[in-house]
Formats: sequence, C-alpha cells, structure tokens
Amino acid sequence: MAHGEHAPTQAPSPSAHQHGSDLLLCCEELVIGYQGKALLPPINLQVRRGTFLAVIGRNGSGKSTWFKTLLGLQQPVSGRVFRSGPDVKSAYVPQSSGIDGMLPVRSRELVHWGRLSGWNFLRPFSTHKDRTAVEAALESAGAGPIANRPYRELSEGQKQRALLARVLATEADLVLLDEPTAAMDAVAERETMQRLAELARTQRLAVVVVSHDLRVAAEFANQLLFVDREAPAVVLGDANTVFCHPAFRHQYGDDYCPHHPPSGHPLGPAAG
Amino acid sequence: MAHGEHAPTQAPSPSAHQHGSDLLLCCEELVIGYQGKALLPPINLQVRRGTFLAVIGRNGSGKSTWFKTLLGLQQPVSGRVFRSGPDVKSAYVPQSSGIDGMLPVRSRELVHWGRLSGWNFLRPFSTHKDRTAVEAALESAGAGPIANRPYRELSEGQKQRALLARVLATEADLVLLDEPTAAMDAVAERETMQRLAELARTQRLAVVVVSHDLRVAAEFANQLLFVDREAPAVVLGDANTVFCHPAFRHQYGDDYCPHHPPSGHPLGPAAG
Amino acid sequence: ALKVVTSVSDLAALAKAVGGEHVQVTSLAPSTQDPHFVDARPHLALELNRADLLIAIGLELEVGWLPTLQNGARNNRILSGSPGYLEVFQFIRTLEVPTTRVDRSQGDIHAGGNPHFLYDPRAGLAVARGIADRMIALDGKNADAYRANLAKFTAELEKAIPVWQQRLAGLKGAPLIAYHRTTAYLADWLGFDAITYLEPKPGIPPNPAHVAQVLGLARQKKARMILQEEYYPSTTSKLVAGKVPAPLVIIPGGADFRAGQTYLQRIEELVTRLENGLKGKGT
Amino acid sequence: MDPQLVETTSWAQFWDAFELFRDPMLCALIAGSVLGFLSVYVVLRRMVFVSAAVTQSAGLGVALAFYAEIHLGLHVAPTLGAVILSLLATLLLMMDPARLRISRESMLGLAYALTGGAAILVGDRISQEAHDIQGILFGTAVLVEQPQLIAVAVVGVLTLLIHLWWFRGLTFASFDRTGAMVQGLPVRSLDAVLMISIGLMVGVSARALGALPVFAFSTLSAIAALVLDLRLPGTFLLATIAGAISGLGGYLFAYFYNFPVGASQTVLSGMIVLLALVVRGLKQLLLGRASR
Amino acid sequence: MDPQLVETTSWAQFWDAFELFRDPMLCALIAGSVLGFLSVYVVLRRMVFVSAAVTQSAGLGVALAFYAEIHLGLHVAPTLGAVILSLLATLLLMMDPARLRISRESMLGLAYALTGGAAILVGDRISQEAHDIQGILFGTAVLVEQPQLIAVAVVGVLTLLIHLWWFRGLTFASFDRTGAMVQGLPVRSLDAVLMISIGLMVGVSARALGALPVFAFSTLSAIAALVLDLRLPGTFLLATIAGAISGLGGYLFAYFYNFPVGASQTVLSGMIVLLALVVRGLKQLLLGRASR
Ligand SMILES: Nc1ncnc2c1ncn2[C@@H]1O[C@H](COP(=O)(O)OP(=O)(O)OP(=O)(O)O)[C@@H](O)[C@H]1O
Ligand SMILES: Nc1ncnc2c1ncn2[C@@H]1O[C@H](COP(=O)(O)OP(=O)(O)OP(=O)(O)O)[C@@H](O)[C@H]1O
Ligand SMILES: [Mg+2]
Ligand SMILES: [Mg+2]
Ligand SMILES: [Zn+2]
Repeated sequence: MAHGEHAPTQAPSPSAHQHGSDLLLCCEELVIGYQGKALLPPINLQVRRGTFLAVIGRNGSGKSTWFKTLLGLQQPVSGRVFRSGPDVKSAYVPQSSGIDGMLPVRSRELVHWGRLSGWNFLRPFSTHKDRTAVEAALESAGAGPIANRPYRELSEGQKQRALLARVLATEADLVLLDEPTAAMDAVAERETMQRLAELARTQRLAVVVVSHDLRVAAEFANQLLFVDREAPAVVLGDANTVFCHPAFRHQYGDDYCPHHPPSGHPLGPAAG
Repeated sequence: MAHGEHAPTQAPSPSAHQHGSDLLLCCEELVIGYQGKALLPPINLQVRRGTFLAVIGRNGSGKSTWFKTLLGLQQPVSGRVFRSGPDVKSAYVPQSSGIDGMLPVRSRELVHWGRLSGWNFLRPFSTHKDRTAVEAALESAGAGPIANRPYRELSEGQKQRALLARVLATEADLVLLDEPTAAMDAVAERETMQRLAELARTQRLAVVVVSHDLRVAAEFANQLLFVDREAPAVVLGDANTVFCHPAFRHQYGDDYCPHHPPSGHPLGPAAG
Repeated sequence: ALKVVTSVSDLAALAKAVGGEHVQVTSLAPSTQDPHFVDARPHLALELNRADLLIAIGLELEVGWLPTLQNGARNNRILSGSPGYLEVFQFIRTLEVPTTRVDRSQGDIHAGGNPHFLYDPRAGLAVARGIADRMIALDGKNADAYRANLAKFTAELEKAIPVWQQRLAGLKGAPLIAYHRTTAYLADWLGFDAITYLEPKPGIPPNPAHVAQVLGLARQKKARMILQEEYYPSTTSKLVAGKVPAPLVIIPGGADFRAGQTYLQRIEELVTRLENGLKGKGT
Repeated sequence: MDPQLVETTSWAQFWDAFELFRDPMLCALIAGSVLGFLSVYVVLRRMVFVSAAVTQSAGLGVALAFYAEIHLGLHVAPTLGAVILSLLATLLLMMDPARLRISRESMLGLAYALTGGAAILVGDRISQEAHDIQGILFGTAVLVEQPQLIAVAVVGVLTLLIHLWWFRGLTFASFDRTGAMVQGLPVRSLDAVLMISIGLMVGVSARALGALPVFAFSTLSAIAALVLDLRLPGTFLLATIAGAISGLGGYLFAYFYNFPVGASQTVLSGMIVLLALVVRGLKQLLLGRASR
Repeated sequence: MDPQLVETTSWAQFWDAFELFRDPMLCALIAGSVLGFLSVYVVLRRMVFVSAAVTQSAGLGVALAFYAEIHLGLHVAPTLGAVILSLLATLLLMMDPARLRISRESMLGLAYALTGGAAILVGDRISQEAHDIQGILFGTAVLVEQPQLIAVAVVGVLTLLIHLWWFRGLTFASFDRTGAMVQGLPVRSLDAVLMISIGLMVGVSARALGALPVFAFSTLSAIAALVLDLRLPGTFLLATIAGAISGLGGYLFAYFYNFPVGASQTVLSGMIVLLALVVRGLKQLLLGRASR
C-alpha cells in the first residue's frame, strides 16, 4: 500500500491485473483548487468497480472540490481526470443540493430523474423498468413514506434520503456521495452505508463517499482516502494504514490507530 | 424523572427550587406541526440556565419544527411557549442557513451581526467590547483562519463554524443549535460540543442542541429530549432514562441502553 | 347609411360634417392619442369589417398601426386601391416634402411630407371636399344631401376663417417655439415663425445642449409662446416656458369626436387657446 | 355614439363577425397556452422579466438595422436585426450568472436597461425610423395578419411538441442542473432549446399581440399555478390553461366591454392569480379547520 | 440649424449656461448616488425590477385618481393616488413571498403586469386625461423643476442618513432575516424602512428623471459593485459611486454628444457594469497566472 506525504499516491485495486474493463476513473497528477491555487498535493488514483472508497479529512481540506473536479463541474488546476469510457455512467449527491425551494417537485418525480442519462429523455415516457427501479430505490433508501411529499417540505434528513434514492435509481457505475448521511439519524446512516457497501460488492459499482464519521467509514469502506491541507498530504490505503499515518494522527489524534497506546483523553484531538 | 408515551413531559431542572430567575423558556402543552396537523404529542418542558439539552430523534420527527416554534418563527398548532422575560436574548443556528449565495459578506462581518440585538443597531458603530467578543468567538469556534474569507466561498463545515462563532458572539441566554456539527469533522464536532457544554456550565446559559450523534450527545449534554412520531412519544431525561425507554429502543435498538444485554449485531438497528 | 371609419378624429368630424345623417362615422384613434401610435379595440375591428369607406391621412402617419387593421379586417372594400379607401393628403398642398435625397438621419419622420395638416382649416375645407366627392361616388343616391352638407360646411368655415385670422392677427411674424414639427401648416396659415423645436429631431426627446440652445434662441428672439399637442409630455416645455418666460400653449390633438365636437368647434378651441397665449395666458 | 356601440355589441353580432375575430382569437389562444406552458420555466428559473429583456433587445436590433442602413449603407432587414439581438439576449441567459456573482434577474435587468437605453441613443441618430420600431415589434392584438398568425402557430406548435417530447430532459436539466450534468444529459443543448424557444415565442407573440400581454402570459400563468401547489406536471397543465384562458377570455372581455385587448388579457391573467390566491387561502383554512 | 448647434457645444458654452444645468445635474447626482446605495439591497434581495413595479403602480394610482374625479366626482390629487398605489406596491414587497410559494421577482412581476394593464384599462375610461399620466409620473431629466429637485434632495439625504445610521440593523435584517428575528431585531420595522425608502426614492427620482435611468441606477450600480466581489461596505460604497458617476456623467455625455439624458445615464450605468466585468476578468487572469 503506497502512501505518502507530498508523494503521488498509487491506487492498487483488489484486482490490479484485470485492468481496463474494471477501471472506471483515473486521476493523473490531479491538482485541485480555485483560481489556479492548489489546495492539495497532486492526486494519483484509480477507481475500479467494486471499490467502496471513503474520503476523510478536516473541514475545508478539499473533499468536495475534488468531487466537483472528478465530475467535470470544475476545472482542475493541473493534471487530468480520465474516464475509462464515455458510457461510464456516474451519479452524484452534492453536499448541498441546488434544488430550488420553490420547485413543486415530489420526491418520486425527483427519483424518476435519476433514470435519465445521456439522451434517453428522447423516450418521452418512463418504462415499466424505470418505474420498478424507482420504487425499489425509494424503498431501499427508506424514502418510501415520503415518495409523494413535495421535496421542499421535507426535513433535511428526509431530503438526503430522497437524493440517495435518486442515486440508487440511476444504476450508475460510479457513485459519488458528498456527506450523504450528514443530516441522517444514526440508524439511517448505518443503513445507508451498509446499502452502499452491498451495492459496491454485489452490483460491482464504484462508490466514493465523503464522511466525517471515521468509525462508520472504516467499518464499511474497503479503502480510505485521507486528504489534509496542513501537512499537506493525500493518503490512500486501508483503515489501519490511514489511521496510523502521521498526518492523520496529527489531525485526529492517536486513538484511531490500533498500533498506538490510547492517550489520556479518549477520542480527543491529540497534539500529534 | 417523568417520562412517558403520550403523557405530558415534565422537566425537572437541577435547581428546581430557585425557579423564576433561572427559568428561560417554558413550553406548555405545546403541539407543533404544519397546517393544523400535529407532529408530536404535547410538549411540556422548562429550559433553565445552565442546562445543556440535546434533542434526538429520527429524521422528520419534528426537531427543527420544534425549534422554529420555540423561536416564534412558526405558529404552534396549540399550546404555548413562554419566555421568562422580554430581555431573554436568544440565538439560533438553523439547520440550513438562509444566507444567499450572492451575498458578499465576510465571516467576520457575519459574526459582527451576532452582536446586534433588539434596537442596539441604533448605535451605528461596533464598540471595542463588540470587537473583542467577535474575535474571541471566532477563535473559540475555530473560525479564526476563515474570518476574512467570503462566507459563500467556505466549505460546508467552515460555514457551520462561522455560524457557530456568530452564536457565541451573541452572548445570548438561550442558544438553540439545529445540528450545528452535521458538516463538521469529528475533531471539530467534539470541540464544539465541549465548548457548548462549558458555556452552559460557566456562563450559565441554556444550550439546546439537535444532534444525531447519540454518543457525543450523551457524553456532553446533561439532559436528553427524545422525540418520536411513530410511538408517538416525547421523552425527557438523562441518557440512561432515554436510551432505555421502549420507544427509543424500538427506533435505535438496545445497544445504547446499559441495562440491556448487547444484541447480536453491534450498533445495528434492532427490531425493537 | 354609409359606414365610414376614419383613422383620426379630425377626419371623423369632417366626414360627419359632410355625410350628416346618411353616414355612420367611427374614429379609430381618439383625439388624445398620439396618431403615430394607436391602440384599437375589437369592436373597432368590427366597424372596419363592415365599413364602406376608410379615410386616412396618409403620408405614413398611420403606417405603424393601420395596415394590420386594414388587412386584417377581411373587408375588400377598404383595401388600398379600392374606392372604399381614401387617403386625404392628396387634396392638400403638402409642406416639408424633403427635396434632396432624404438623409434620413436628419429629416422629418415622414418622408412624404408633413402629415399634420388638419390644424389648418383651409386644409380641412379641401379635405371635406375630397371626402364629399368620394361619398358621392360610393353612395350616389344621397349625392344631393352630401353636396348640401358640404356647401353648408364650406359656408360656415369660410365665414369663420377670416374671423379666426382676425383674432390671431397678432401671431403674424411672431416668434414661437413648438415641441414637435406639427406646426408647419398652422404657421403657413397664421404666419407665425416657428423659430425652433424642443425636440432636436422629430420623435426624439430633448437633450441638454439643445434645450440650452432653444432657450438662448427663445430669449434672443423673444418667443411669444411655446406650443405643443396635449399628447406629448409637457415637463420640459413647462420648464422652458418658465425660463423664457413665455406661456405654454397646449393644443388639442384633434376633435373630441366621441363627445360630439365638430371640426368647427375644434378649430375654435385651438384658436381660443392661441389667442389666450397671445395674451400671455398659458393653457 | 359610443354608448350605443357598446350596447349593440352582443353575442349575436359576435358570431356574425366571428370569421373576423377567429384569427386574432386563435392567435391569442396559441400564444397564451404556449407562453403559459413556458412560464413555468420562466418563473422557476427566476427569469420573470425575460420577455421585457427580449423585447427591449429586439428593439435595439431594429434600431441598429436602421442605423446600419442609414449610416453605413448596409441593408439589414429590421426583423433580422430584431432576431439577432433577441437571440443574443437569449444566449446571455444561457450563461451561468452565479459565476459572475449575480443573479439571473440581475442579468436580465442589465440586458433590459442597456438595450433599452442603447435603443434610444441609436434611435436618436435614426430619427426617421425611430417611430417605426414600435410598429415593427409590437402588434395590438386586435387583429392579426395572416403571416403573424402563421408565425405564432408554427413556433407555438413546434415549441409545444418538442417541449412535451423532451419534457423529462428539459425539466431535469432546468431544475437540477448539476444532477443532469453529472448524469450525462446534454444540459447545454437542453438549455439552448429552452431559451431559444422562450425567445422565439416571446418574439413572435409580441409581434402579434404586444409586449404587455406577452409579459403577463409568460409569468402570471405560472404564478397562478405555483400558488396552488400541485405536482410538476399539474403545474405545467394549469399554467397552460391559465394562459389560454387569459388570451381568449381577455379578447372576449375587450370585445364586450370595449377595452384595449392587450391590457384586458393582462388584467385577466392577474385576476387568475388572485383567484388562485383565494383558492389557496380557502384550502388552507379548510385544512387547518379539518384537523382541529 | 441643427448641425451648427452640435458643433458649438463646448465647455465654455457649458459654463455659460451652467445655471440652467445646475439643478438637473445636482438632481441626477443625488438620485444616482442614493439609488446606487439602495441598489445593493435591491439586487441582493432579488427585487431587480422593483422600480418598474413601483412606477407602474404609481401610474395606476394617477389613473384611478382621474377616474374618481371624472366618474365619481371625488377630488383626489393625482400625486396622492400615485403615492398611495406605490406605497401599496411597496407593502406588497414586505410580505414574505415564500409563504405563497413564489419568489420576490414573481411578486414584482405580478404587481407590474396587473397595475400596468389596469392603468391602461382605467386610462381608457378617462381618455381626456390619460395622456397626463406619463407627464405626471416621469420627468425627462433634461431640466428639473425646483420642487422636484427639493423632493429628491430631501428624500435622498434623509434616506442616506437613516441608512448609514441604521446600517448594521438594515443589512442584518435584510440579508439574514431569520437570524435578525431570533436576535430580537425589529425586522418588520427595518423592512418597512427599507422598502418605503426604496419606494419613495424611486418615486421622486422617476418624477424628476424618468423611469429608465431610475431603473438603471437602482440595479446596475450594485451589479457593477457585486461583480468586483468586495466586502459588504465596499460594495455599498462602490455602488453609490457608480450611481453618482452614471447620473452626473450621463448628463455631461448627453450634453456634449447631444443625446437624450435618461438613455445616456442608463447606458453609462451599463458601461460601468461592463467595465467591472473586464476588471474582474483581468483580476482572475492575473490571479490565475500568478499562482502557476
Ligand atoms: N468558490 C470558491 N472560491 C475559493 N475558495 C473556495 C471556493 N469554494 C471553496 N473554497 C475553499 O476551498 C477549500 C476546500 O473546500 P471544500 O468545500 O472542498 O472542502 P471540504 O473538504 O469539502 O470541507 P467540508 O468537510 O467542510 O465539506 C476551503 O478552504 C474553501 O474555503
Ligand atoms: N413546510 C412544511 N409543510 C409541511 N410539512 C413539513 C414542512 N416542513 C417540514 N415538514 C414535515 O414535518 C416533519 C418534521 O420536520 P422537521 O424538519 O422538524 O424534522 P427534523 O426532526 O428536524 O428532521 P431531521 O432530523 O431530518 O432534520 C417532517 O415529516 C417534514 O416532512
Ligand atoms: Mg465538503
Ligand atoms: Mg431538522
Ligand atoms: Zn408626425
């Protein structure tokens, strides 16, 4: 497991040999930032089918910026993002959704939008398959009871469920979720992460999630990406690798790392 | 500790005898909801100085609605909210802030607004005391480094810090925070909760926080309020009382209650 | 009865004078509307649809709005070129016809000449004659009545004109300022001197340098009054009038045909206002 | 004389002359419904004053065409100038205003003021034709000429067809731009289709009916529908119906009460909004009562 | 005659006739700066077309006053009618549009269309006086009467004073309504002060200068400032300056190049926005370069 400060980061996937077909996304010396100013060291990373990657890092470290750059919503400062093919479908839950408070859209209609991709809106009606997928997604995201409610009247957690349902309905290959469970209650959060892990495993999709709940992230994700502006560092690896990395320990303390004796103040921010 | 399903809930404060001076807010048979439809059973509750009350409950159970009703931003369906006096200053961090993405306001300017209350804007300039309080609040919320940044360019977590700083700057008696740490990283979340607990203790304010992180809530709050639409129930008490209440266990499982043997699946949603 | 529709209300008054009880007259534009822009009503479309005769000024005065009504009314009798369509400018001697190849950035709005001729009762008379001829051609059986009405109208007007001229004799050679270039025929009739216009060019609102020039000129030549139609904004005129100083005379844009005003009464009102202006009283 | 006229305009007379009113009423009906449909996008995408901006820009286009002819000796058809400038205004709408830190309405305000002012300045140098600009751009809704009716009908029907066909894509791309981009929808093309159809429809309708009723159809119809808080398809349907009623009903009102047509259509649109507000009020009252 | 006129307008002549221009220039300066200051609220509170709606409502007020006089025999001063109706429009702005599920711009659009249409309908029944409506409401900016100058100066100075004095409260209540309500600020009163000062200032300025420049001052000034991405006080300052420059500079431009005043002021406002966009572009280019 390569990991490093300043150094480009390599992403060895569980099936490193059968590359090509499994590879969905690839960052090459990708530098993200605003107005030409880099936020983080260059990121090198490959995202393959079956991956459940959790992105962690302090506030303002550039996680959301990275997502936007991956999706082409924002220009990179330098470096490149490759998609393995034009038919790789992606889906995204933004950290704060831009859906207007005036829009009289029901959650189910919102989830139906998830079934659109490319030019397939040229088919003016949704198919039976679409409707089945939408109902399944609503069910699976726990959004069944709010399916007929106007989106704008939902509580924040309910809104996140509706957006999650939409992402599930897309049947995308690559799913990027930016703190999808921030407003969800503890039960829903675990259910969601479990569901995503299951999807990555059974449907062979790649799921990338930003989360601030380190334990939940470590429990479900099969890879962690830690980004830090202070060090600066981009660290990729399994939970232990990341949690014991000096840059991580400097930010979050030693308590997450099994190789270190627990310090005096449990879970508290350590001095490094 | 009175707690009950359907039954009105009593709020015994740590200093129940010296009532009057300490009492800040009082809900009397308060029923919250929209368009005349009740969300929860009537709430009876008193909030006193020195309280750190954490509100917990599943998504869509009415926590934010309760806050808005307490602050007079929304009409109750029935019942009343009393403030102990007109000079009780309150401050509020909404779950999703309504600050326009076009507004060219710096975080420090935003925090300065926290110093306004009642008609004191008639003094056109901020005093030295104001400026000291603002700097202290920025520091204490960890928003020092972002003080000069435009609010709209902040990451979600940074925005929450700026809003927290504003609440700290108000020197209000009653502080209501609706998931103030949802977008914050784990370290910042703990720091924030610790800070709030300290404030409640040392400055004798009342702090009411909505949180989905049950462990952190239980650790810092001296009272928990659990609301549930399914039962329906409004349960007030210390962590053990609430965590072992049947309505709570129905929603969150038995694992939070020390009186119950841990079930097979750790932290998972139990069947009730 | 002969159904007659006219574009502006002065024409309606004239048509009524000539046609008397044998015609039913409607005007598309009320006197208060700027005849360059007119907002018609559906029932007027109905009138147009049934009209035997549509009378217009011509000279591009109604070019912005009449063609749509004329062509949309599904009435072949009033299409251009039919006997039921009459443009009355042909009966008068047009003034301000651009002589050189028109430099259109400078010239009047109306490339064919100034169409605001009905302020001059002599033109009104000529037009009435033309209208009578056309009515006779369309409705021969009432020809005598039309001739009689025209004769009566001519007599009245010919009696009134010298009196008006008498009352306004003081205007001869008097320096005047007008708002829009609508005064050519009036000046021709009464002999006053329109030294300059408040609009730098027709249809263009006044600008500061121009107003300063106008004011200078007005003071220098001792302008007697400022003249403008009631459908133009009076703000600037009022201020200039105050600064010259000279009375501001607001003249009606046409006969108030809806209220039953005749062409004679309309010119009488115009003359009265001008007379008051001469006495130093504004409108 | 007028009072008589008013009295005698009856249904009988109306039907007698129906052939006369058929075209303008058909035109008002089509323009009202299609603009009503589009108004949902106009209102929800926060570009309420788009029709004002587009017609102002068209005015500048006409003025510039005259200017080119007079001062530069280039022959440009005024309608071409109008089309070019209003398309430019439409393209402006396709930009993302958030990048410039301004709202879409601000952008429209900028286009409105700048083209309005510039048209007057250019008009100053082409006084001869300045008066014609209004005539070229705006009809009076009383009668329409065949070509205008055809223009409204063709643009209207095409717009409605493509909008119904692409409904799912257009709504998604309009109301959740990020989501649609991520899912690979051709958001720019969809935006272009939407904006150009709004621009065209506003242009041809204003030419036939005048600026004010077009403004009313393209905003008030959706406002009435939104106030009633329906689903998205219901909102579109209701807005279309509201537009159709305003167009047709306004014409009839103008006919029977002898009022200007455009203003009648506008006021009727407004009345429909007020009616919707009353219905909403009643609904809430009933809901509130029922649950106590 | 005209060509000569144009050539001879020089500075010397300008100073000669300065007495004539002093009042209108002072008026444009005051109106430009105060409306420029207010424009920040106008743009950030999403009510770009407020001046259009207010002046349209005032027009309806004048028409209704005439109507009352002619048909009901009540004597209502037309200006009183204008003030009442525009205050009503202002009060409409104080409502929370989100309750009705519509945006503030939609509300303005409703007010604009409804009062515009109604003014035409009412005007139709008072046709003798209808032409006065424009004259009563709108000046031409070339010259102003003493009372209008005084009105603009008094309202402008008072507005600016109260706005500077209450700056902290007004900005807080405007830009974070919930926060201000919770902290016990008199949000409704502050809103009333803001909206009424906007309504009044728009009214008196339009009366002196005309509708188009007032629209430009009250929106484009803030747009120029916002594009430059300054702090809040800097934005207010820059908007004020932009408004002042447009007002005064537009007048001078109109004088020296013989253009209509209002349109010149409007176009100059727009040019300032374009200039700000260029500055923004350069700044970003430099920033982008510098950091590579
Ligand atoms: N539009 C912008 N212009 C300039 N800087 C920006 C802009 N948006 C965000 N930033 C800055 O970029 C940095 C990274 O922001 P980003 O939103 O990616 O953080 P994040 O890791 O997602 O944080 P969080 O955990 O709080 O969501 C922050 O310091 C933020 O202030
Ligand atoms: N404007 C509204 N009209 C009708 N119902 C609403 C409205 N806003 C919220 N609700 C409903 O009221 C219920 C409570 O909402 P509230 O926002 O108070 O939940 P919450 O407890 O804060 O949830 P979360 O944990 O997700 O923030 C939800 O079911 C929600 O859908
Ligand atoms: Mg983020
Ligand atoms: Mg909530
Ligand atoms: Zn003319």
